[in-house]
Amino acid sequence: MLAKNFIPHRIIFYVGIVVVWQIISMAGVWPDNIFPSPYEVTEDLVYGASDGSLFYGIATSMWRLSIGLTIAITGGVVLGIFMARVEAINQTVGSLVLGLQSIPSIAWVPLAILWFGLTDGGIIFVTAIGAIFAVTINTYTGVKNIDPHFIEAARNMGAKGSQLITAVLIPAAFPYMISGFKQGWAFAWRGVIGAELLFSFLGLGFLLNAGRSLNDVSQVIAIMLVIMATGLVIDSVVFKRLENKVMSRWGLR
Amino acid sequence: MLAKNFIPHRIIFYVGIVVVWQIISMAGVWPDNIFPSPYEVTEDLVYGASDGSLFYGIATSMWRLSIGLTIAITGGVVLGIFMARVEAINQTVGSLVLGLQSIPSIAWVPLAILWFGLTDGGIIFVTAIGAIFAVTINTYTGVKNIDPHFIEAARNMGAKGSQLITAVLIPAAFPYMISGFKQGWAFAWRGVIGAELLFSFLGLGFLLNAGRSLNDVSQVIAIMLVIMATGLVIDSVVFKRLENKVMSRWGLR
Amino acid sequence: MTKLEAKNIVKYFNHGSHKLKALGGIDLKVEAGDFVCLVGPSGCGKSTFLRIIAGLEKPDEGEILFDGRPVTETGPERIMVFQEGALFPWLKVQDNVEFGLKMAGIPKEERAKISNRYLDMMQLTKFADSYTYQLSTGMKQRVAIARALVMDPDVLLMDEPFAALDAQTRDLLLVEMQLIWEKTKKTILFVTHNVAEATVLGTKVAVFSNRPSIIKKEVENNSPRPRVTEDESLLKLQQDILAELRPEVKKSKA
Amino acid sequence: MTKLEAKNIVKYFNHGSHKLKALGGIDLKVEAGDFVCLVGPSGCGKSTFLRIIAGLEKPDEGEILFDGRPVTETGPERIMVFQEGALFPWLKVQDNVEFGLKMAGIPKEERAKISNRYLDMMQLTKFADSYTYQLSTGMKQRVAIARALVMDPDVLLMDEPFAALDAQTRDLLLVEMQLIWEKTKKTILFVTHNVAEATVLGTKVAVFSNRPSIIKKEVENNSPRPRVTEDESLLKLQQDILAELRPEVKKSKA
Amino acid sequence: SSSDTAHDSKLRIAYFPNIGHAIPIVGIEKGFFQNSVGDQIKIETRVFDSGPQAIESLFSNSIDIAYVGPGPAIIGFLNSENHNIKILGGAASGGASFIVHPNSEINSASDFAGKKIAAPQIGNTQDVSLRHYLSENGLKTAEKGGSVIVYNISNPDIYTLFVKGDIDGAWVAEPWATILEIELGGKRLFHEEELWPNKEFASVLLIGNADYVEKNKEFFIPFLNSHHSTAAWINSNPTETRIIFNDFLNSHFGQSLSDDVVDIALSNLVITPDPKPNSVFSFAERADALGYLGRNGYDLSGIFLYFDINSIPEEDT
Ligand SMILES: Nc1ncnc2c1ncn2[C@@H]1O[C@H](COP(=O)(O)OP(=O)(O)OP(=O)(O)O)[C@@H](O)[C@H]1O
Ligand SMILES: Nc1ncnc2c1ncn2[C@@H]1O[C@H](COP(=O)(O)OP(=O)(O)OP(=O)(O)O)[C@@H](O)[C@H]1O
Ligand SMILES: [Mg+2]
Ligand SMILES: [Mg+2]
Repeated sequence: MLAKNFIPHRIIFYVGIVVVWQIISMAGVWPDNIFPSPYEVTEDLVYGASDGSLFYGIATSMWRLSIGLTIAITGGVVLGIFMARVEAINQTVGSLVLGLQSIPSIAWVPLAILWFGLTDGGIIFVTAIGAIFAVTINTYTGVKNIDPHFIEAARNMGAKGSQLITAVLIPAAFPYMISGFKQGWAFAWRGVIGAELLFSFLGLGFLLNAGRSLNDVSQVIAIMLVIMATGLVIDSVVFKRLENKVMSRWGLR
Repeated sequence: MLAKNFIPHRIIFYVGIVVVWQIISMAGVWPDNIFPSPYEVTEDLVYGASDGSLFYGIATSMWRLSIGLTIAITGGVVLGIFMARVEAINQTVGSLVLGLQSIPSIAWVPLAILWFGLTDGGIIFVTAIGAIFAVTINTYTGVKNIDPHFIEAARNMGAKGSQLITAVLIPAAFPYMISGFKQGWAFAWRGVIGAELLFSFLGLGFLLNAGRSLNDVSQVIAIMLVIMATGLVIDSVVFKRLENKVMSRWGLR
Repeated sequence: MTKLEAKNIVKYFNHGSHKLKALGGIDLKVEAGDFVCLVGPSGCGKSTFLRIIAGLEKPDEGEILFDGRPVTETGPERIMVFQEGALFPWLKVQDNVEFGLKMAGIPKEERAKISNRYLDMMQLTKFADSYTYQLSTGMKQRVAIARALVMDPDVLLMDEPFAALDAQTRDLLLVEMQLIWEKTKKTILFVTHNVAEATVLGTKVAVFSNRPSIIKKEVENNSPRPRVTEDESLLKLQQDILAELRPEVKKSKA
Repeated sequence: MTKLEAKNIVKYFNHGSHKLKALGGIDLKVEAGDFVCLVGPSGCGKSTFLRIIAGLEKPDEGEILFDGRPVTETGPERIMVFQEGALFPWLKVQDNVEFGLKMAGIPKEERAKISNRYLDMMQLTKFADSYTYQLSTGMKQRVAIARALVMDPDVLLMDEPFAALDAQTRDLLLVEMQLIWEKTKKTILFVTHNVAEATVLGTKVAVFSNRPSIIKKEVENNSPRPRVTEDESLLKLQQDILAELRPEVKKSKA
Repeated sequence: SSSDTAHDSKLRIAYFPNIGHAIPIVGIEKGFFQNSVGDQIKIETRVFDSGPQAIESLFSNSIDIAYVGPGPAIIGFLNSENHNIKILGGAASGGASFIVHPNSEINSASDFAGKKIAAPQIGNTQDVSLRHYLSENGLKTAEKGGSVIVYNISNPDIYTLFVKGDIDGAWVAEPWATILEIELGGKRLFHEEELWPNKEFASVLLIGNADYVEKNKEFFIPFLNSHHSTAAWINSNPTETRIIFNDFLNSHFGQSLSDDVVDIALSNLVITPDPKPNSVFSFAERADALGYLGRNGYDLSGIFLYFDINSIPEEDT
């Protein structure tokens, strides 16, 4: 089957949303100052784009994101594999990770400020800790769900230790891991924005907070749209491709 | 293989952490106000337990969690299945969900207040929207990764529409979905706490916020420990069991 | 009455950069009540052909007519026994066998009655409550056969169902299959790589050529039943079929 | 010299509430260079026995001695061809075949040289770059055989490797197997449900009883090689073996 | 913490983007502060919007001095190592009001029963004042079994709730009080200073790391001097102050407030370097009565660190 083109569907869908939004805002259920129209939001976007602050914000956030996410993915994969293969680690370190992950990013912010000061380090800490869990648990599930025959065959043919991990566990668990990366990325992105919002320290999160501080709802929604759009672009440029590649290799598409 | 008992490992591990923590805090690397000792934290816990505020907080948060999580799981499973099976939905609603999920919970709070006011409804909204993504994407991945032979065999034997979903897609994707539930639960738990923190409206998140507002780090850490512990208990009582059951049924353990 | 008709079925597959022509134009007519055995070299496209009849795969050219109507979808009147089992790991053996009945909305007690009969026939009664990972390969194959038989379809599409069975179990099942077929007069398409098996079962044996495969020869087989593997009367037929097959395998080796 | 010795191997499996005794005390001595074929009813424990020798499963009683030392782990000197393929779906056919060589650290060019030889032997050269889901069942089985052969192990454990192959391909491979064995004097344990195959290949055929299984009989086979399926001289042996097997299958039916 | 001493040639100042913080805003924007410390000292600024964050930053040595309300100032002092965070001066007095919703039917304290009232976060200046006021008037909050529901929620969220009519009143600082009044038709029931002796209370204080300022007197005293003169400048140039404030908002957030709002807000508070020590002490008593200062009592001795801005520093309580 050839990939069908869904761009028209998407366009209709999103245009539909904007139209409904405009209708609601014109109906005047809520006053303009708390429920702006699409037009006002677009105005804010154009303004932010023309003075460059939007692009600078995106770049700053992306930079922090990439470091935080790298840490989260590396740590999450290693931890996930060890948790799946060594029950003692699962029961000790693994349980601690699960516990740590119940804690919302906002709750980390005070400690991050105390421990790292008002630095990028603090923001990256909050980002990484927000994302590592999704990677860990997906890697763990992936490795746990590997068809035992694969592992047996590999062991039988002499794969051991790190060879077993790189040549079998990681590729066999890869469909799950991608799902972990996708989520890790989304949570890291949230984490960056959330941390910037609370640290009030450049980036898209800062712009969001600025809008909020001045009660400029249309600015808030404009930045939320930018956050979403950036998220979607990354998702489709990086992760969808990775996913399609792996799926077709496994004969699942 | 019989399940080995890992309780001693756990005890040693956690006692070890407390001991190291106490040693660091006695070594005085950081002052007490940014790195309190386990003793101070325990004091705060005992105090919170003895005046009942801790238990009341846990109960309130759990109640909100259960509603938010139910919504997230139901919605996430339905959405995940449709995204995996109907590419047009994946490309439209699915992409919107992905986008929405890039937005940190904090950013939802103003809108939640606008739409729901300062009610439990607002907190539940933030909770559900924080968790639905993990469920959706894991269900999606699970359904996408179902061995196509299962679906073919089922269709061949006359399974159609909702039958196909309940009799094949859901059970076949269940190992992934459990991982989604686990994550959904963890993110819902985060969501509740985060929302309570911002709504400042009873619950553990409120207690955490009170600690932060008064710059009382040992109170903050005490509440974080309670959040973690509650998370761990739920995880091992509910989700570990579910997981073990499914895994052994699939012959993966 | 013609039950099934394959008209010039062509099927391509992508292998990286190049296209592989698997089926080169299969023509086959199957009358109601026929028991057609398909033989051919490994990888020639027998499974693909059955999958197309089942409606699981679309041909690139040609069409399948079922009772005169073109096949576009799967249907419970054409039930397949998959070469690689495809049992559901989340169901117990008995529930696997009853799956199709449950889909058809048949009540529990009746399902149990039907499935017990076939579990017994397949010597699996003791394992009714086991999960599939607890079975040996041959046992799984027997579950897959039972799962198809309970459906009592118009057309049975069986893809090497006896491949993992020991000779004795297979002999028992060869007898059972003939009984079932005679009793119900089902239309059966049966892929096998065992020529003796093909001559024991079939009213007709269709020999596939090598890729891109066509049906090279159809051999009628009217020997009296019940037949068994050792029947001397089948020997001549087997020799004929093997003679047709041998050059095909050589070609595929080349 | 005794290469392998199984001493009173007993194995239980849990099936829900009840325990199933699969192996009831297997004793078997395999000399270096022996080619032992194992036959027995479906589900009697042949695969389980091979898995225990490979070190993939622990017996509940008894032990396996390899060159006099007890087996506790898997090792590249005992390579298994799994009954259900277990090919790696993320690797191309050629990479699947080379997997063990890569694990052993053999350089790329040398790997390619070795694997090409076996791909050719298995008639898979054209599919070297395909993924496993693009193969037919019989082709997968051939990949699995090639993957084991390239490892050139001391002991080859083959679990119904030819089950999904058509008669002709199988005949070709029966010749190849005998050649390989004669040239390398490997020790081979070969599970099959095809008695003719067992008599063509084996220096010895071991007949398993029904569950809880023991080795009921060992038949020596010194007919001259190369042997082919049609050899009249093997007929008597086959009759003997079938005579041993028949009551076992009956029992398992009861 | 590894770079404790590396910043000695820097002065890192934190403040909020509120009109009550006019001194640092004007001092920075007009260059008064930079002029006072000279070229050798680099001034770095951080704009926050919550007291706890400012205190955390002081604790983690990310900033040196901060402009905050009395609540965070007291909590910072009590929780800091060796009570090292001290009040160094004042920045504003007054400037909070109780605004009621037009439909709320609140005309006096006696109408509060059963109403929903909002204040910013727990322990913040307005929160303490609100809760104190309620208990003065014999009212209990819902969590203590009373009838008044107090929401602790951020100023922008108070705005939203006010629009929706979900709250009956809010105790907020400037400029929020004026925004609610002018933009949303809220009624200013009273100015908080009316409840204080002499109608004055510290609402913004200058706090800082005592070790740091002691060590860096040579430029800190000139800075403090400038802090005082900036206050005087603001009081004599209110219009220009409004322009500077709005420019600051614009450059920082890309948005500004209406001139009216800023003018009224500014006129509702007093910009003064006097920390009004008595109001700080009674504030601490009120916070303590609410249980905000810990379970073991509190001791504010040494919270004020005064410098003679003409030269020699001295200590006082
Ligand atoms: N999904 C697929 N993608 C690519 N190629 C495929 C696919 N399925 C089958 N093929 C190719 O089509 C050809 C026929 O395959 P098929 O499984 O029908 O053979 P078969 O006759 O059933 O063989 P066997 O006896 O070994 O089971 C093979 O060459 C195989 O490589
Ligand atoms: N993992 C398992 N859990 C439970 N029971 C098992 C398991 N593996 C095998 N068995 C049981 O052990 C018995 C022997 O199985 P095994 O696969 O060894 O049979 P086999 O002789 O190889 O059969 P076949 O010829 O059908 O492949 C069977 O009854 C099977 O149900
Ligand atoms: Mg096939
Ligand atoms: Mg077996």
